[in-house]
Amino acid sequence: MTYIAKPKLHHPGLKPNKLGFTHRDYEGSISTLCAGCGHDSISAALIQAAYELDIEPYRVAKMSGIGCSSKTPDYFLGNAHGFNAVHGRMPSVLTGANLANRDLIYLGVSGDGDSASIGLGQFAHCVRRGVNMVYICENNGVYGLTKGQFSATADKGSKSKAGGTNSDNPIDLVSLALVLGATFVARSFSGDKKQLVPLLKAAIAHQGSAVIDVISPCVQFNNHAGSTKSFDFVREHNEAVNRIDFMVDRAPITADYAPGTVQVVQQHDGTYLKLSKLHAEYDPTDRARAMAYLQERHNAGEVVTGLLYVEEQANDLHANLNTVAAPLNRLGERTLCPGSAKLAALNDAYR
Amino acid sequence: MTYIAKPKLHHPGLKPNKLGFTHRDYEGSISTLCAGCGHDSISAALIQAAYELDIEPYRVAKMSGIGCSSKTPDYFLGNAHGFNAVHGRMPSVLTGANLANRDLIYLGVSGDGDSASIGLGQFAHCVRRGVNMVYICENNGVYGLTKGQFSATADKGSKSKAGGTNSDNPIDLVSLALVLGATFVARSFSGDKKQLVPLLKAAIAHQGSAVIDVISPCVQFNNHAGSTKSFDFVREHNEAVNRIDFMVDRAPITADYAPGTVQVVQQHDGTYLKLSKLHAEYDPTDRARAMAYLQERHNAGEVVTGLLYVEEQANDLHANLNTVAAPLNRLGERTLCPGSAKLAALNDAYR
Amino acid sequence: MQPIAATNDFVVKFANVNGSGSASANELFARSILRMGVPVCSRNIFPSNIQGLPTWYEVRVSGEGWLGRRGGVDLMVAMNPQTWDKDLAEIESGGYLLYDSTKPLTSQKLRADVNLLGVPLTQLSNTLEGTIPRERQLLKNIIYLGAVVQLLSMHLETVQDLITKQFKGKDKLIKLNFAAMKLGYDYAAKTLAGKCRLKVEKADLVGDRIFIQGNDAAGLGAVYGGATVCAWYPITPSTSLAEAFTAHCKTFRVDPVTKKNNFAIVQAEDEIAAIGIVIGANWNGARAFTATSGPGISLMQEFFGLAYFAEVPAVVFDIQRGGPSTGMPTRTQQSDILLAAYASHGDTKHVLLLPRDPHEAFEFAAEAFDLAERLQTPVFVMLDLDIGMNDWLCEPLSWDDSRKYDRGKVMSAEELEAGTFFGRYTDVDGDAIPYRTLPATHPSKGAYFTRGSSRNAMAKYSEEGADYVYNMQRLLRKFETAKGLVPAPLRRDAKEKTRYGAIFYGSTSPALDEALSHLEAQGVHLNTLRLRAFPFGEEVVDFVNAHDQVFVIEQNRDAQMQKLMVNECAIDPARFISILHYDGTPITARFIAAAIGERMNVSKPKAKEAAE
Amino acid sequence: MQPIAATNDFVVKFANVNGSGSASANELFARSILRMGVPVCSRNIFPSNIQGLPTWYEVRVSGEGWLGRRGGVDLMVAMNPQTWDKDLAEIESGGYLLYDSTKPLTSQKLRADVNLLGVPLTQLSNTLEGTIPRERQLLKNIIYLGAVVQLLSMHLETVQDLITKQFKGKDKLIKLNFAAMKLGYDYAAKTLAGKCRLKVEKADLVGDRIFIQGNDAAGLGAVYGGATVCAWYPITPSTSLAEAFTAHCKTFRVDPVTKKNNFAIVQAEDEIAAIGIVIGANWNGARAFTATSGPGISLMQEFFGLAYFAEVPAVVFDIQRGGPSTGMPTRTQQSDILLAAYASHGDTKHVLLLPRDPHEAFEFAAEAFDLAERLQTPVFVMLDLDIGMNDWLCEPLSWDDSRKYDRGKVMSAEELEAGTFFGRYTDVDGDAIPYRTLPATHPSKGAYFTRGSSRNAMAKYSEEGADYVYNMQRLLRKFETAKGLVPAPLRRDAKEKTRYGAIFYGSTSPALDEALSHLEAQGVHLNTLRLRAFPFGEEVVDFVNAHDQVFVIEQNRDAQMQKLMVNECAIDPARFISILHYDGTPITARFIAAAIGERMNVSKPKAKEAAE
Ligand SMILES: Cc1ncc(C[n+]2csc(CCOP(=O)(O)OP(=O)(O)O)c2C)c(N)n1
Ligand SMILES: Cc1ncc(C[n+]2csc(CCOP(=O)(O)OP(=O)(O)O)c2C)c(N)n1
Ligand code: SF4
Ligand code: SF4
Ligand SMILES: [Mg+2]
Ligand SMILES: [Mg+2]
Repeated sequence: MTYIAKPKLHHPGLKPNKLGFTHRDYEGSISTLCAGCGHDSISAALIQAAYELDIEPYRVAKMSGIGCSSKTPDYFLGNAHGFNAVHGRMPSVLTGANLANRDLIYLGVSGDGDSASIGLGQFAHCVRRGVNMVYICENNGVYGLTKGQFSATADKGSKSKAGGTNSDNPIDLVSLALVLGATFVARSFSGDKKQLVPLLKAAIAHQGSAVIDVISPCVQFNNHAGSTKSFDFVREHNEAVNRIDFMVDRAPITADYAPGTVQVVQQHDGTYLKLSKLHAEYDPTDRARAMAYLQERHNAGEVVTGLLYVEEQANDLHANLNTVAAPLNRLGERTLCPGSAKLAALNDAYR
Repeated sequence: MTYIAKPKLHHPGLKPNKLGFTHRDYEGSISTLCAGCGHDSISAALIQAAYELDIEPYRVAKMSGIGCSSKTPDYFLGNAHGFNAVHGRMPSVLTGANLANRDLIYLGVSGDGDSASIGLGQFAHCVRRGVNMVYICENNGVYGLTKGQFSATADKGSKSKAGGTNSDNPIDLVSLALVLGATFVARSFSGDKKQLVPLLKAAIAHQGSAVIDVISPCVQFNNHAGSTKSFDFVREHNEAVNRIDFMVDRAPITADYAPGTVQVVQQHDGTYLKLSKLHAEYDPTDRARAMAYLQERHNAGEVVTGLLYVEEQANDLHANLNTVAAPLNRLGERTLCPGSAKLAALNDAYR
Repeated sequence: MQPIAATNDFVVKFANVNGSGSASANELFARSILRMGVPVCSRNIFPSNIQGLPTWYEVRVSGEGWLGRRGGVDLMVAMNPQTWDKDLAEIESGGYLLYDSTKPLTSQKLRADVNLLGVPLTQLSNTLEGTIPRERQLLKNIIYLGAVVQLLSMHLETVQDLITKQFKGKDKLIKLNFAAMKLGYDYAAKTLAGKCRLKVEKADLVGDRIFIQGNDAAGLGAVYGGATVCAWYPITPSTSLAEAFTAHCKTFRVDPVTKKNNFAIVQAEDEIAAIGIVIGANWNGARAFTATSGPGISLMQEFFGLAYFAEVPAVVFDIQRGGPSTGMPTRTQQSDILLAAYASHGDTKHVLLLPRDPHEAFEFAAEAFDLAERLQTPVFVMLDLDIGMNDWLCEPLSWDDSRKYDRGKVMSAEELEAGTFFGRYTDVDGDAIPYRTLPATHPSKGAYFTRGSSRNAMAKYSEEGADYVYNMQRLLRKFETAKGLVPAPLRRDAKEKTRYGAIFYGSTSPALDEALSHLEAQGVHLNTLRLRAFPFGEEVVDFVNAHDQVFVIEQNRDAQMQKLMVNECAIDPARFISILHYDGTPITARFIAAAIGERMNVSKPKAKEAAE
Repeated sequence: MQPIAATNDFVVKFANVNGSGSASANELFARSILRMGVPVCSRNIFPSNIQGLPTWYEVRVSGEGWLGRRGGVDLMVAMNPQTWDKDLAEIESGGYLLYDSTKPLTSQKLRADVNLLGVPLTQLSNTLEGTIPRERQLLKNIIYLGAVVQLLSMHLETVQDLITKQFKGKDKLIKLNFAAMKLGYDYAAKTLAGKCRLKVEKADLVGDRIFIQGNDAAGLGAVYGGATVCAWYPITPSTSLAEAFTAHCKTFRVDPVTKKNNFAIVQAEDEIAAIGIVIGANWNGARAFTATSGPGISLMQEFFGLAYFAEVPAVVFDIQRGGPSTGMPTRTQQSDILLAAYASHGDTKHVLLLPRDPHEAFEFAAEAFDLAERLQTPVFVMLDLDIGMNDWLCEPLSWDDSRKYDRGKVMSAEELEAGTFFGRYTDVDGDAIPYRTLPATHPSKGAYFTRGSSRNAMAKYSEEGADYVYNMQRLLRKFETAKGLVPAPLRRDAKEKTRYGAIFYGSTSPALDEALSHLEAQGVHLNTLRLRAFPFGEEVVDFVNAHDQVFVIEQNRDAQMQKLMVNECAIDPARFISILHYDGTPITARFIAAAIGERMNVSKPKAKEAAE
């Protein structure tokens, strides 16, 4: 039995979406994060994206690790199950959940410590397997919940609030995702909802490993001068390569745009993304050049954002494993248990 | 007290190096690997490189994880200490050893399972910290010691001996090392000693994280048709971008070479590498383009080998930590213990 | 010195070099004897290496049906020069040594009380036409097999039948093997006639029993138990369990129409990811498991604590090997008991199942999934290398088609829709087992947040001491409930009344059965209790109270199971006497009988094997 | 209802919101009382969160010098509306509640037996000129401090001195704080005169004791102990230990001339890497350590087994918190005892040190490095959040300059050159501790291969059962040697002869001391044994044998230390009675006295706190 969720009664003011849900139906419990924390803006963007995509709120599984960022799944989509796993291990738990039921939308929410420090190995392997998910790293360059130590994404030379300087090379999750074969790779900024929401929508529509690195300043421990993850720094150095204008089910007519200003990408699920190019030469379907470009711009001190790479015909782990269409968690005893007769025959083979 | 190792008496036939050691002084116990295993050729190349560099055999620390490849440190430099740690964790053990005594040469020997599967996180973080070492991955695309399952470096579509096909994206340790800021990155082939020995020598001379991915076929489980790690496949698809002709202490005169055919690189320790370019356009000092190039050639089915990237002025972890010149394991009590007087003063601060 | 004369009661050991292809020939030998209706047990002793190191295959022929290792060797087939001395030393006085006599014995050690059986294997193999060296190398194994078959007066046909079956279709190979067999057989008949007094005599003592490895049976049990997700990382001796599951899934779980898989198997990047996948899948309602060994159990610790505290089902097969650390990867031990029972930091307790052989491995494997879902907690199936990777003669596998999976307390959409109360960590039924919901069950009811941090009965985050204590005490009560659900220990009383008891578990069982009969023969009577699971029910306490002294026989150094009994049943340790065998080889009847006999002052030579 | 009247013997609790800057004001309060010569103990109860959740600071003023939590509150400073009800409920009958009376109390619960002390904090703070809202928010804390200082008749000057010291140089800040203080002080003097009968009276009861956190002391101990390498991964409550080590190194370990560091600190990517670095550094002859908590101990399991089996020194500080899993990250517990003692798969045993307070934390920290190198094995210093993250009043730290580090059995180049026998795993001295060499000691002698797999006494790889058993039995004997080296348990006998004993350890100590005196007052006498390390020496067995019943007081659910004693000393569990407190708050004297009293049938109300 499947349901179409029944929207609750709402203040007339709230505008319902196609399924009749209002924004409020996508909210969760009240955030316990610091006032002004970038992570809360990302939660808001997720709520917005889910609302605009007319997703049934409960058909989402919210997975996370440990950290301030990993607490956020409690603060959106209150009607969806959530799993706050152990530190750095969300990717494996998400993979398992996804294997058990391929029909849900999997949102993996993590932090830079959770993903790039302790969780780097799991992040990498989850991505290279093409698990169908949206992996969101709420990247503030520090361990917020443990009070502001550098994480592995902190830039070399970046200053800590305590005054220390980071001397290790930073781990750029976006470059990593590209090297590992992620089929949807983007970077955004918690302070730029106009860019973030469409990216999240496109990522959710993407049927494969979608990785979004969202710079999300920690107002408590990493929003000072000398930090490369502060609101000011990111605003000043943000270089968007493109902007997703809309996502539709039919190929949009692009004739009326100046050549080289628009790019249309069709995703596996059939939807089309219309991208306005902000950097004429940037092509988000060329993995090799994307990697080189990111490296160059990073050296130039820029924070490159936008849809950095998308593979039009992505495959996910279930395709590779050739699993049945029905969710494995719904298969009944009759499908699963070969029964006594087969066993009797099998015994002979062992005699 | 420091020694100059006393060479043993040898058959007149064996030619001694500058320190008076013969090839035999760099050997270890007899290999227990399969006849024809690529790993044994790498051990031989290491012995050759150490002999040619006139290294004091005992001033090396041989670190490894678990696997056939990780067994090999037992088979070379018998007068050096070795540490066969646990699976995938050699990088951290090597880092600790290096912190304790910066004066030794650290050889990290690992396998593709050890480095790219279970050990990916440690590999990545060890490299990004710039630990001064030579990290050698003896890459055969399978778990040899556990009888031939695919490892994380197995190419997508590659066939297993049992007939299975790998469906995950491969992890390319070379691209990864580049993304992570390794300051010396190379790839070679166990079957090409002429290329491998000079690379190992240059890597040992390099004062930072040197990563060498050596394709090393597993004759037992991954040397069949359909494997992209077989001797035949690598021989056919090997594309060397350059060749290290020699390493000297003074800048070599390159005037007499056709322009664009030779490149000279000076390393931190002062040594110069003379590279013959095999691909005129390839520049091993440009990280961004190296990444793009590798990606493109890999898509074209090539196995790119040679010195892929080198940073002329590399820094190592000790430089970043500003540690004293003397090895920490030699510091005496007088340097380490502040003593009772200081403690008495300190007590006051807690009253 | 009298040559040993024995019929259907002796031990043959093959000493080979690994990678030389001896395995199939040796197994052929064992199976042939079974075909002759005589019980055998076989054990493969192999190195942690792929080629060139020593490997042994030990076959015990026992008309009486003893399936444990006996200890000692009556006929040694010494094909490995490296281990000649060691192999020679192991032979019983009056025993036999078969060797390659192509070159005369010169430097080799010899023993006056050991009878030499020389067969010029190399020379004979060279007479095989149209073969290349590598083939001849392999066929040498078949040649010595032929000789052994003759020396033990076995049926040549039986062996030939098996060869024909094995190489079905490959006629050239069959002919070649037959030829090789015959070379050895004829040579022995001609030149060694009457030299060997060991004999296999046709009998009918095997019945419908099967010859199977524990990992194979357990993998099959997981298929029957309804596992759909398997995540694993290769490690000896557990690898073959995941591989068996894969093979059986390909046979039984591929949709005949769509050719799609009703299962998902992921070779994870390591053990931490493997257990993470298993927990994620179970959380989402699929039966999922992993198989590993000691090092994996160590790495999975943090996740075990999460599953225990957040109450997520999980099934873990621990094929125990010699620890600590990398230890002895290809040797057997029962030394992960305490780490599994108390896995992870903080106060935890976990369910362990203790199968005695492949038959029980199959049953407990299937059972484990019911228990994990019923109790919403990890369940460990504690196998070891001996059961897992050796072929055991055991009862055929059986399945009751009327049996239904117990999916535990999972709330349906209908129940939620009907407004049935749902509080994730509330003890509604008084058995301390709460109800759970699966993701996306109902649009607006039943969603909750799973976490490893403290929470109240309604699964809301809480740092209140009282909320924390409520859950911790409920978890204790849940463990009490588990006592009534896990397989109970089995008691067997001696013929005569006795004040002495023995407790044992797992792969120790066959050796113990035999040791008991030896002891009985010497007038030593013991009642026994075979543990089959942790937590322990009242039976354990009752058994101990019913005896003055209880021997606890284990294959580890620190008497881990005994400690667990003392801890959990508040038993006075003074009641126990530990009998510990932990050198990595399977425990033997001789060792047990000697160790117990000694302590009961029965004069009997102490067994060679290492122990405390 | 009589208002509570007490001098130098009461409990004040501040209920705040975290991130509101109350910490420094509250600590100022505690230190001021110490300055007045009156002992205090303080405990910080904070959430696993950065801003906006409840946090408490509890200060016990005790002229008698009791340093454990007492339980109950006499004066509650209720600054957090979220927790008003809970806070109100905690107040003793006749106790006091100080609150912000700017707005009249309307909806709030009240209690007839609790005396209200209203201070219009917000209103008063608004009168502070030239301040921005955020500053006024912070200064509110100083205002209530001023009021409390007046109500408890404390010396205003003492507090002012501390403020001056704290803000040295920042005159504007000092003036502002003085002004705020005065606002609260004067308001209380004017409107609440005589309302509060709690009093702090100058005394001379503190002596030369210091007020310090265990993690700070342990970090300093590591510096004195000669640690040069620290690898760690942030986790509450251990983070401040690594941070303290860093700070002290910057003070004491930077070369005055070259400005280079005589230390190396790496914030690793996770706990597995941290312990790997520690093992690598120790293997190479540097004293190295890590600091972590439960989850880290779980993740490090595999490496602990390697260090145990390969015999590599390592020092691990486990600052225990509420488990299992993520559990209660900001609460205290003693629940990693079993996991640490038997860490890793296979048969293992590890050395544990059990400091009672920051003073011992300093001593044992330094001691741990000697033990680790002497025994060539991991040594765990088992702290907990209560000791680690709270300021404790304890004896000043001291160091004997004549003391020399014990670097253990390390062979020198000279010895090797002289041809002294070296066999890495050979028991030369009969104490089962082998000799080791450091890498690059000698050009041609003493090199060996370190591995976690089985080997013989000469460190050569071996799969021989006998070689394996030799090392495993030697490891057991080495653990026997350890018994003579670790800090012995301390016995203290009651005034009167008694058949009852009590065993305890770590942070339970101060509460237990107090409980004993309560019980004594009721005629209940107990001899006590304070454990300071594992393995246990004979003292434990002797102590238990000397009593009919022994209470074991622990801060965990499963009586982990009691299990360890039963296991390792073969003691009949019936001799023990466990007193368990595990709701995450530090155990109190009231709880212990009540729990023991109850079992000894002394009529006494059972304490509120959760326990078994
Ligand atoms: C195994 C383990 N180690 C350490 C911790 C402590 N810890 C909690 S959150 C965290 C880091 C969080 O950083 P990040 O992922 O960047 O999240 P943020 O708080 O910055 O959003 C750490 C180290 C833990 N919970 N578990
Ligand atoms: C924690 C742990 N998991 C699994 C194993 C089993 N194991 C031993 S070697 C190995 C893989 C080795 O592969 P690789 O590193 O590629 O080395 P190779 O043998 O191919 O040279 C595995 C999985 C182990 N020893 N430890
Ligand atoms: S500490 Fe930083 S990351 Fe955590 S909630 Fe506060 S602002 Fe956000
Ligand atoms: S199995 Fe493969 S990797 Fe291992 S030794 Fe043999 S050939 Fe080499
Ligand atoms: Mg962060
Ligand atoms: Mg490999």
